[in-house]
Amino acid sequence: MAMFYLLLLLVLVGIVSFVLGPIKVLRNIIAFLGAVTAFFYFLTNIKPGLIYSLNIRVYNVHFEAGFSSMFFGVIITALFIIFLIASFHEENDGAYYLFAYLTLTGALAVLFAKDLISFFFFFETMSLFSFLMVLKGKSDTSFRSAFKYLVWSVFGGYAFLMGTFLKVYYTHSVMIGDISYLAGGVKLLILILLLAPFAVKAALMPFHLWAPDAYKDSKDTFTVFFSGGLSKIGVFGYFLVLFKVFTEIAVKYPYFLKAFAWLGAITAALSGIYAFMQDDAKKLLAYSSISQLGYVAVGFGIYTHFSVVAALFHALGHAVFESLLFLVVAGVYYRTKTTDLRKMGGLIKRMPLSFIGLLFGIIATSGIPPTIGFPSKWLLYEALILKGDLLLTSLVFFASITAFLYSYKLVHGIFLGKLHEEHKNVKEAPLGYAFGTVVLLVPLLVLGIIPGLVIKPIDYIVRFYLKPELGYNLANMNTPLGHVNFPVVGLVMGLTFALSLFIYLIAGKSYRAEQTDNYTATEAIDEDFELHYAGEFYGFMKKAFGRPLTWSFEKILNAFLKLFSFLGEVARGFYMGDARVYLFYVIAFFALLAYLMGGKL
Amino acid sequence: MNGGLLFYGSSVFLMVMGIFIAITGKHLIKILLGIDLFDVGLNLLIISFGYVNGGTAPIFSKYPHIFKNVVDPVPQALVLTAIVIGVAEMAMGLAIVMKIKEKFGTCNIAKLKELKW
Amino acid sequence: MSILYFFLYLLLVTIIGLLYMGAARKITAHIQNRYGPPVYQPILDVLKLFAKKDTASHGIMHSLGPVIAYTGIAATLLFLPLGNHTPLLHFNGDLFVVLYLLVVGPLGMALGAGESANSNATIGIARALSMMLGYEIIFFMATLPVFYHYGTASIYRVIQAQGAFPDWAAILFPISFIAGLFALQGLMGEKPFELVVAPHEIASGPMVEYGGKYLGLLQIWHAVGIIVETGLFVDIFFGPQSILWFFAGTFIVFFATVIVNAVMPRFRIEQAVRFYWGLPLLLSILGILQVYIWR
Amino acid sequence: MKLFKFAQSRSLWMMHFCTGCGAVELPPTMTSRFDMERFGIIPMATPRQSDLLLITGYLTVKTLKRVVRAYEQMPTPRYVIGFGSCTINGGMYWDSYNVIKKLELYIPVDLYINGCMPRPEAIIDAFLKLREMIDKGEANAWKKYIENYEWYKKNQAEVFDVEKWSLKK
Amino acid sequence: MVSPILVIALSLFFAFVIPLLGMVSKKLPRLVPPLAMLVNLWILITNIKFVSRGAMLVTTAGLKPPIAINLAIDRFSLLFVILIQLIGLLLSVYYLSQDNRDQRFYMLFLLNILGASGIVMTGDIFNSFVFLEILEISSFGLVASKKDRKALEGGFKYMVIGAIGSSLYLLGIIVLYLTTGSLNMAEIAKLMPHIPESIKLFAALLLLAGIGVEVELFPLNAWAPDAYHGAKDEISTQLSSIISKAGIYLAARIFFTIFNGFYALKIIFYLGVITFVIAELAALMQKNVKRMLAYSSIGQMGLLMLILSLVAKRGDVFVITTVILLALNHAFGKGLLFLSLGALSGGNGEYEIENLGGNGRANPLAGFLFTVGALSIVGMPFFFGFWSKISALISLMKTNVIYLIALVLVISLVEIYYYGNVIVNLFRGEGKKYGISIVPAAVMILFALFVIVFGIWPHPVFQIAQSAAVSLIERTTYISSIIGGM
Repeated sequence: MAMFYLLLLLVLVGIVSFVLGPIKVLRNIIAFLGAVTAFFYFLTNIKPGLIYSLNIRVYNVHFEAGFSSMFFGVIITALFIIFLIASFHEENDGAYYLFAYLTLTGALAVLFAKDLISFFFFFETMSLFSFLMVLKGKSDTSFRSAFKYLVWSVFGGYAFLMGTFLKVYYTHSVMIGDISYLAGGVKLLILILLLAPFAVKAALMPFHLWAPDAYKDSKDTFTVFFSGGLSKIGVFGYFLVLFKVFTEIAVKYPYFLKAFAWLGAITAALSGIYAFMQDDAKKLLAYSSISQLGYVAVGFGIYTHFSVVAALFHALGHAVFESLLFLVVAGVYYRTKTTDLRKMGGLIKRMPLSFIGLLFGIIATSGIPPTIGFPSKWLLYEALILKGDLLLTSLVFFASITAFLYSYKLVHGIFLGKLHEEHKNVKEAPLGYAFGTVVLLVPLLVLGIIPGLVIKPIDYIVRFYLKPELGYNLANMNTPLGHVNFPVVGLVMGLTFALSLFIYLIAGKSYRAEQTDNYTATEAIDEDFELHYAGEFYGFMKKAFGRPLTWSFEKILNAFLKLFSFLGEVARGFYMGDARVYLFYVIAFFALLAYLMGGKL
Repeated sequence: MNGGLLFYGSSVFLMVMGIFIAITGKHLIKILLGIDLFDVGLNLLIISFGYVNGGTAPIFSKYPHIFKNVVDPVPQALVLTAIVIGVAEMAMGLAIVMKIKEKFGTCNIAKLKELKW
Repeated sequence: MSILYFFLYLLLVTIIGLLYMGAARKITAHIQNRYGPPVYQPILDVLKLFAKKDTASHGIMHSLGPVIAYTGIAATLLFLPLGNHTPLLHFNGDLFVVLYLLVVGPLGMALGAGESANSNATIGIARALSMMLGYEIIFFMATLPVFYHYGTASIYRVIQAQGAFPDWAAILFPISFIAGLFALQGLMGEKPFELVVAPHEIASGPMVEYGGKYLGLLQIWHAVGIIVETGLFVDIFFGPQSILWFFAGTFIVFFATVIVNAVMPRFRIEQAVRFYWGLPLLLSILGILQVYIWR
Repeated sequence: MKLFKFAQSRSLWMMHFCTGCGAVELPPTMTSRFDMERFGIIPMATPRQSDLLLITGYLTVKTLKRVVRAYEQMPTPRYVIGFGSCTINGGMYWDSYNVIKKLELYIPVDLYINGCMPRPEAIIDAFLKLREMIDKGEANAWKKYIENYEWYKKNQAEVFDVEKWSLKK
Repeated sequence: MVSPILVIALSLFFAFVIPLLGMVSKKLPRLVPPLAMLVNLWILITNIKFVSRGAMLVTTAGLKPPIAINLAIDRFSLLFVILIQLIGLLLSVYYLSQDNRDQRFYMLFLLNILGASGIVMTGDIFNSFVFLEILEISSFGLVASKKDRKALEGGFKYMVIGAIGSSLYLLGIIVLYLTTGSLNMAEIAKLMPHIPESIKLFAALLLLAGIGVEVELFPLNAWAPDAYHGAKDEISTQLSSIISKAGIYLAARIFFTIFNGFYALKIIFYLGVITFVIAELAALMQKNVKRMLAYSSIGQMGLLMLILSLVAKRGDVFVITTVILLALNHAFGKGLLFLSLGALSGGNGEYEIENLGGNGRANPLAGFLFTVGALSIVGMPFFFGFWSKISALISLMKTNVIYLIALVLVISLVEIYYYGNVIVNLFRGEGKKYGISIVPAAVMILFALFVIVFGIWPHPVFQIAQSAAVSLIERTTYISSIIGGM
């Protein structure tokens, strides 16, 4: 019952905040309290193994809280609270919060759903209401991207439905049960169909076309929840399908898993490259989010205990640092009303806290030791080498190199470089954003230094399906290949930093040079001299990649969609417009039928 | 059922002629007339089904007990209503054609092509 | 006691690094048949730089840039076993820790240079990071077969696993060794790939706004960097060495890169990246295939 | 500290402001024939990194602005060597309207090398002379610039718009 | 017990009273239709309890069934009659707000509703032909009532096809009469096994012609896009919600009760599939929203007929419940779409997507209602359409026609594409504002309420649909309760 009350609570809070729409303050308080109570209710009452089924005469909806749903549920609800706090600064109407709450309800319900039809029902609810949230985006292109997102997620939903019906047809049970005992190729088809919506949600390569636009055009604070939280449903789906629905996949279809891993690696690499080609901060972060989710797909593709723990840990990491980055960019947008890297610059002087947030965010994105990004990347590489496919490891390494490129471009574009005239008196990001940044920084560092805290629950989930091999305790992790003591790595970095700071301090003093006091071959420069080199930051890389950069999956898809419009033309052609022709149709139809049935007459 | 070739032949001929006119007609009223011809042919066909060679109307008050060659009355009743309905159809059709002439200015069906595809 | 041991160790490596740089200038001078400065010249340069009275700084991040750079390289040094001489911490981290710490240096310097709001600096950093797309991949793919062959990711155990001269990794995996050399040239930022600090094109790249003590720190960072990078290469490919033979090995490798540096012109940035995706990539893939077949 | 003084004299990073005809003398001094690098002197790209400024010829109003800006961008202690007679008294352009007659008025100069474009040997001599002066601690012309900063600025103001060109300290 | 025959009698009476009232004052005729509908509904509701088991027989002129024309109403037909009267009532209330109607329009409207409810209630085949004719002629009139070029053209095309279709329907009846000797549906159903196979097929084909026109199957629905496109919005609503529902009832009654669902249904199956595919693809290419909705309506009808034709195969209750659900969803969803489109375009008939841009933002209520209608038709969760679509797919699976599920899903993806395209366009940029008076708004909100309320809690509607489906399945009880005498 607890699950049903939780969902009911969320829906009620949504409706109440819609009704209280105009009274801003009251609505915000109610919305915030609702989210917090939901979070704590979730923690206290939802125990794994809780079963509950609701009979609505037509179908009965089954809920079951597993460990993985607990894990993802906590992440999504926490991110929802951070999103909510930050969104109070934007002026949103009541409907915005209603849709937000209904999206969250859909997401949590998907985590709990036990039978496939209700799974589809809640998945569709989540897609519909997040579509409406994206529709409320800020720019005029948000309509086009919202529409693209809807069509893609409904495509995923329908593939899932098709898979469900195939499954029910062959196994006569609607529950999420094992299908590996089925004979023949049908179980591969069911597997692919069931996996499709989650590949769409977690923006795996061929299905990622909606993600950059949707993340860019939705409201900034919502992107925090959208990319951090909702993509976790995709990851949950991977876990669900690859472990619960198809238990002996490693035995029956190892090549499918290998292809899945390669697809994840290609996603990571290609979206990394697209990321550092973008000039818009949010689009860059969107591609970076897709790239990070590519690693998670690789982790699941390898299908060993190490790699799945690495994938889940990286999913958690992604939730933390991706939402941190989006939150900071949202704060910057709130102050400077632009996300275009070319127009920003030098904001470190005006927004130091945001700079620190973004700095640690990009350190985590590129997986540098003291932060949360490193343990999962480290474990992923260990798993890849243990599995033995070195070419895949190199592709994943290439993808993580692109992480350095686009994260530096982001930090340089926004915070470093010349402070533009109009940003002279920009204040620090407001409290909502600052609070979220600080809150997200804590796990980013703590889990980077002592990953054991989170490895324990993750291992507990994966232990049920794969023989546990990863040796770990609070501080360090070891695999047959190598051993890392994370606190020591952090400590060493701190120590050496202190040392070099000491060297820096004993040397002579330095004076604060003014912005125009810059080496420009001794030319005098004044304020509007464009010193900020952010646009076309890696322009020369376009020449390095050359033509392959112009190929895009979108062109192939559009060519395929042409087929539909051709068929449409043909179908439309029947209705000529002349009554006599219609009459001719009727008579010809009967003549034909009579002829066909002639034998039987 | 033995109305003989004449009736069946002529009604089928009428129906085929009606359809032919309706399909190839240029003028709206010609099409309507084609449809009407089809109806007439149909009615004739129905009547001829109920025809008994040499049979008389089954009125029992005057000849209470003649049962042999009595014509089947039901198709005739049906045809009555069918004819009335045909009239109603034609009335509505011609009303529409009048309005089309008024609005389109022509009765040529080729011009009635505003709604297509 | 180990803290003092750690400072001494770092100082020693810095001085050796500076001597390497002096030797490099001496070698290039003699190649251009002139005498060239005394070998200890870089030490003097560093002392002079630290003696500078006041230097311009463009903000906290600008001044912290070199500090983070030096932190990165110092931390990497600690995790790197020099020959079979075991430093403090190599047990707590393996190849990936070293690889990722190696990146902290350039990233720190990049952050600092970015703050200096000078377009030359930013172009320099853009080149540095794009170059990483080239050499970092080849370096990783070159070292991967070795680690895979010996079935461990910890550098120290790789050193122990390699026997005496005939079964060094360089001999067992010649193709990867050559690819590694190509990568090392880029890693060290030597002439054909010296795009980051191209004095003629972008006025010494990221260092354009750094003077005095910042430049001193960056010089030390570069010095330690030489030892670490060549040391990593030697550890992986040349097996167990005593501390002396280890430094001899690093000098030989360094000598090779300096010679190439003295005579080669400089690539354009896209040429450099494309070069890396050509022959070296092919070699490293062959190296990996070799591991599969041979093992 | 004596060691620092020794280091400062032995490693001078030079930035030559190649105006006038002196610039062509420098390549031979740098390359293998005369090899000034053996004295620890290497050419640097930016004023931030260099401590020695070589003025290799006559200065016009236009170039003086830039010289002053470069000079101010260099970290202290910094030294200036003036090449040729044009920096001493305007040389053969003594009567031209836009050539700077006395470099002394605008930036403090440690050392002059006379000769209408001194040969590399003379330049090497100058460097050795400068090295001695640093060792003996006499080469502190840069302190003069700081002490009577206004005087220099007044002189410069006569020649160019100081407000726009000089760096705000 | 008020005899349902009054429903027909009263409607006729009201229809012909209107001209008299018209002479008294301009305002009065508008009030007549809602009054008529209310009375009819009241009559029908009182009769519900008589239909709990088997069909209820209403004799006319005192004679026993096989001779006289009688009404045979079971739960299945009662459900449809109430649906038709209810939507008729809503539409007539909608017309209250428009005073530029001449009284003849109200007469046609009443005749139309009369025809529809007559078809659904009658137990006699020829009687159904007569009501079918009344229905078609009045709908020609209604379509052409806007008296502009498009409406007249649409009306004419509908008339040509409708006339031929109904004549063929008549021929079919005659063939049935000749072979079974009776005109009463139950009688024919009882004698059906004795009819030779080929005759049965020939009769079914001919009947299919008449019904095909009403139910818009592929070759016969050529008139539909033009009629929907030409007619005024309320008339299109009536076309899609009332007239096609009567067609569905007739198809179910004839092909299931009388023909006991034999292999002829295979033809409807293929026709349904072709209609569904062609209509939806054609809709994809439309620039004019009205015509797009027309094609979408035809597509939905195709899907409905597709599911209906499955009845013959397994004949279990679930498939028929799905048919009823689909019919309800189509009636209310599509009706809502047409009405809100009218409100969005301000009734001046420019339905191009471009110049509709931003209207959704300009008049938010109409925009919201249009979105609700579209989302329900497409089958989004929390809307009634979701349940009908899911049960449609389940029934497809139950009659193990698995590949068809894939086709239906792909086609509904196309559907979402073009509906989404319109919705997104509605809310982009700023459009023209059209005032909307309370009455039409209330009607539309009622439509929307049905879709949303039963979307969230579909239980009651399932209940009714199931019981109606049971009554259709029990063919023998239908026959016995009619022929077996009272």
